[in-house]
Amino acid sequence: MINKQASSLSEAVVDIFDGATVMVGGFGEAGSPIELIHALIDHGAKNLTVISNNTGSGHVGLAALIENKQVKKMICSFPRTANSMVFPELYRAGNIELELVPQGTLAERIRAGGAGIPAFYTATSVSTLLAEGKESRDFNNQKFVLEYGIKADFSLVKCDKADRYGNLTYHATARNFGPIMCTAATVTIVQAKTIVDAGNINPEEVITPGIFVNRVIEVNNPAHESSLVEQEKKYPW
Amino acid sequence: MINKQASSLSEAVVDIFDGATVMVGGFGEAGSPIELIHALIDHGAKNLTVISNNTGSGHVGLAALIENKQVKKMICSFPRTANSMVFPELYRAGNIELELVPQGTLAERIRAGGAGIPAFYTATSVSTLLAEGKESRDFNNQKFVLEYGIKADFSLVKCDKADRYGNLTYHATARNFGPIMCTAATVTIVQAKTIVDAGNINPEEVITPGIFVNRVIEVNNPAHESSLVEQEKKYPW
Amino acid sequence: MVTTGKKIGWNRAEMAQKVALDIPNGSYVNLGIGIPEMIADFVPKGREVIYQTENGLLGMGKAPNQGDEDKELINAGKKCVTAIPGASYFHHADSFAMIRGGHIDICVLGAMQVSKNGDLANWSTGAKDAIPAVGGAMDLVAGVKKIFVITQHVTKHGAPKILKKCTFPITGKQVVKRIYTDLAIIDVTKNGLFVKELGPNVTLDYVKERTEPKLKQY
Amino acid sequence: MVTTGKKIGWNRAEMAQKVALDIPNGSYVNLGIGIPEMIADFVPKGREVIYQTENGLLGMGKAPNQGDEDKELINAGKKCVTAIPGASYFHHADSFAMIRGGHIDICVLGAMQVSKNGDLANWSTGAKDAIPAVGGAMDLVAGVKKIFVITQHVTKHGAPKILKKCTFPITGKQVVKRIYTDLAIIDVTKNGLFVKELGPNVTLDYVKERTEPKLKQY
Repeated sequence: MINKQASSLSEAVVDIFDGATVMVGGFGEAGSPIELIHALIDHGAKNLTVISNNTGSGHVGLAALIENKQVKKMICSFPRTANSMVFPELYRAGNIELELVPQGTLAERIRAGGAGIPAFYTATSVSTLLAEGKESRDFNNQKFVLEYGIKADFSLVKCDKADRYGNLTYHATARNFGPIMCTAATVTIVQAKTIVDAGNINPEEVITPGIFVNRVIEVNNPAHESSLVEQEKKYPW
Repeated sequence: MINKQASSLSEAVVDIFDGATVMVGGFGEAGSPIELIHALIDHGAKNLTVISNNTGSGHVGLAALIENKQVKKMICSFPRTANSMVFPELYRAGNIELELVPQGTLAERIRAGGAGIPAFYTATSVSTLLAEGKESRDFNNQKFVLEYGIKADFSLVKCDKADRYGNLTYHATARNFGPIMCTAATVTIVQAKTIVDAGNINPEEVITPGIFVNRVIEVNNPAHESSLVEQEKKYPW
Repeated sequence: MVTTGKKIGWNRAEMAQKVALDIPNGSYVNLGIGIPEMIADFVPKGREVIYQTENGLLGMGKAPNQGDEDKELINAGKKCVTAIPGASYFHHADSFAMIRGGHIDICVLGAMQVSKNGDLANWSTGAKDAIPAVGGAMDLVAGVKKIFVITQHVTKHGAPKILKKCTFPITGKQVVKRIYTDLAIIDVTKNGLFVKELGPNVTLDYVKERTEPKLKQY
Repeated sequence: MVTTGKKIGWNRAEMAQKVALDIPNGSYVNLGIGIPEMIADFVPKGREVIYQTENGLLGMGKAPNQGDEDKELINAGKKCVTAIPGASYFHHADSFAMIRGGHIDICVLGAMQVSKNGDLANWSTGAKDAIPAVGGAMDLVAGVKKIFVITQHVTKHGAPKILKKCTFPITGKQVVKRIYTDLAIIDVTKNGLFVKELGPNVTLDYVKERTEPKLKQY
C-alpha cells in the first residue's frame, strides 16, 4: 500500500542536505509552510539556496531560517515586505546572495522545471535591467528573452487537505506557488491541515495529483506568521 | 451585468469566418463539442484550419465537418481512429493538409499560445522524422527541439457546468484539451451540459476561469458520437 | 498661478473615479497597490468589472468585515480581501499565464516616472543601497492589453514625474497608454503626449510647467 | 529445434505477468495500448501501482461493469475505464507536463522494432500511403524514466523485430531499457543486449537465431 504520511515534522525534513536547493511555498504568509520551515531550522542544513516569492517577516518562518544563517542565496521576486528586516540587513552587509526574478517569470520557470521544459521565451523584463546579460530573440517582430526552467532538491509546501497518495487541495490564495513547486523538486514535502482517507477528495477537485508529492505530514493548527510577528516571537523559541 | 450566454447554437458560431483557425476540444468522443461542430456545418465557414487531437469518426461531428469540405488543414496528433474513414480518404487523395504534432507537444504549444509564450524547448521528437527541419539546441548536454506556441481565432469546447461569467467545470477525461484551448483563442465558444447561477461553482473547483470564455450555450443532452456512429447517422441529417 | 482658497486639480478619490469611468462594462482588470485600489469603489452603476489579483484570484471582492478576515485570502498587496460569487482560484503559473497571455484588459499601476513614449519606472529608484524588488510589475506591463498609470503629477519635492526619459530603471518600454494625475488626464500616443482632460481650475500652462516633455492638445 | 507438443516461450498473459513482477510497489506507470494493458491484471499481492493515462487521469482502475460505462471516462486507447478512490483528473498540458517532466516511473509500450542501442519504432511503418499518426508515443519515450517494451519476438512473418538498426522511422533514440518478448527478457545496456531470462523451453541459440544484433549473457 502506498502511504506517504511521515511520522513527524523532523522525519519529514531529515534528508535535506547542506547545499541543497529548496523551494518554499507561499506568497507572504498565505501558503507559507511555517512548521516545516521550523523543522528545517531544527534540522540545521546550511548553505541552502531558497526559491520563494518573498523573504519572510519578523523572526519566524522563512525570515528565521535566513536569520539562522542557513541560506546562502535567495531566488525571489519581492524580497521586501512589511516587517521584513532580516533579509535586508544580511543583504546590505553582503552576507546573502539574491537572484531577483519577475514574479510571473519565476512561476513559469518553476512550472517549466517540473514540466521538462529546459527553456522558454517571454516578453517580461525585455529592455529592463533584469534582462541584462540574457539572450533575446524576436518572434513576429517582438522581442523576447530566454528564461530557463528551475528545479530544486526539495520543496516545502502547505496545503489544505491531503490523502495517503499525496493528492492535495489548497485554501483560497494560499494555493499560489504550491502546485508548481510540488512538480519541480526531487523530494516534495507537504504539511496538510487535514489528512483524509483516499477517495475523500473528489478526483475533479484534486489540485496537486499525488505523483508530485513524496511526504505529507498533518499540521492541524498551523501558526499564522502575522500573529507570531505581532507577538514578537522569534524562532527557535 | 456580465452575461456570456448565447441565445442559440447558430448565434454562438455566427462570426466564424472563412479561413479561420479553429481549435476543437476532445480526445476521441470525450469532450468533443458535437453540437457546436454541427452548428458550424450549418453555418458553412470554409477553408478552416482545425486544431484537434483526432479527426472524428463516422459521418458526424468533426468527421462531418471534414466531409463537408470545410477544412483545408488539420493540425493533430492522431488522425486515425476506429471508424475514421473521412479524413484518410481525403488525405490520400491530397485534398486535405496534415500537420502531425506529438500529443504532448500539441498540448504544450496550445498552452504556450494562451500563456504568451512564443516558443519553448522540448525533448519530444528529438532525432525523429517529426523533428526534421526543426531548430534544435543543447541544454545540459541533452538535445531539445524548439516548438512554437499556437493560437486560434476560435475554440469550440464542451464542458460540464458553466455560469454566466464563463467559469467552467468538466467531466472526467472529457476535460482533456478544453481548458488549454479556452486560453488560446480570440473567441472561445463553449457548450455546457448545465448553466448554473454565478456562485454555484465553488471557486476552488473552477477549472476554466471565466476570463477565457466568450460565449456559453447550454446543450442539456449532448449526443454521444459513438452512438451516432453505431446508428450510422450522417450530418447534416 | 494658484488662487488662494481655490482647489487645484483632483484629489485621490476623484482621480480614482476618473479611471473608473474609463473602464468599460465587462472588463477584466488588475489594480496595483495604493491609489489604484480605490478605483473599485467608483465603478458606475450598471457596469460590472472583474478584478484579478496576480497572487491567484479572479473575482476579487471588497475588503472583509472586521472579524471575517481570512489570512489566506489576500490580494497582491497582502491585504485581506473577499471573493465574489463567480470567483475562481488558481496557482501562480496559471495566474501569470492569464497576465502574460494578454487576457487582462486593463491594469492600473502607480508610477515613479513615466516617459513621453510610455516607458514606465515603478519598481526601483536604482539607488545603490536599495533592496531590489520587482514582484509582478514587469509581467503586468508586458502582458496586459492596456496599462493605465495613476499618480500625483509631481514628486513630493515638486519635480516632474512625466519625463522625456526615465532616469530610474524602467519596468517596461512603451507600455503606458494613459496617465491619470491630480492635474490632468494624458494620452500617450505615437505622436506624443496629448492632454485629454484638465483637472478643476487647472490650466494647460500650469500642467506644462510641471511636465518635462511637450504636451499637445487634441 | 522445436520439440513437438512442448510449449515454447511465454504466452501474452505470461509476458504481461513477467513485466508486472518487475514493477516495484508504489510505481507510477503508463501502459500502452494492447498487451501492455494486461499488465494491470498481474500486480502481485501487497503491491500498489498507480496507472496514468495520458488523456488526463492518474489512478486509472479496471474496466467498468457492463452498463456502468461512462463514455467520457476513457483511457488513451479510447476504451471505457474507471477511476480508483484517490484518482485525479487533469487537462492535457498538465498530463504531458507529468510525462515530459520525468514524473512517471515506467512506461510499457508495444513495438514494431527495437534496435540494439534501444531505439524504438512503434508509430509508423514509413509506408508512403499510410496516414501518419503519433499520439503520445514520442512524448512518453522522451519523458518517462524507464521505457519497457513488450512484444512478440518476431513479426507475423517470422522476421526479427530486434534489429541492429530500426528500418522504420523511430519514436525515440536510445530510450528502451528492457524488452519482454515471448522468448526472453532482454536488457538494453551501454555494452549491448543482455539476456536476463529465457522463456520456458527456449535456448539461447533459439533466441539468437531470431535476433539480428548480438545477444550477450550476464
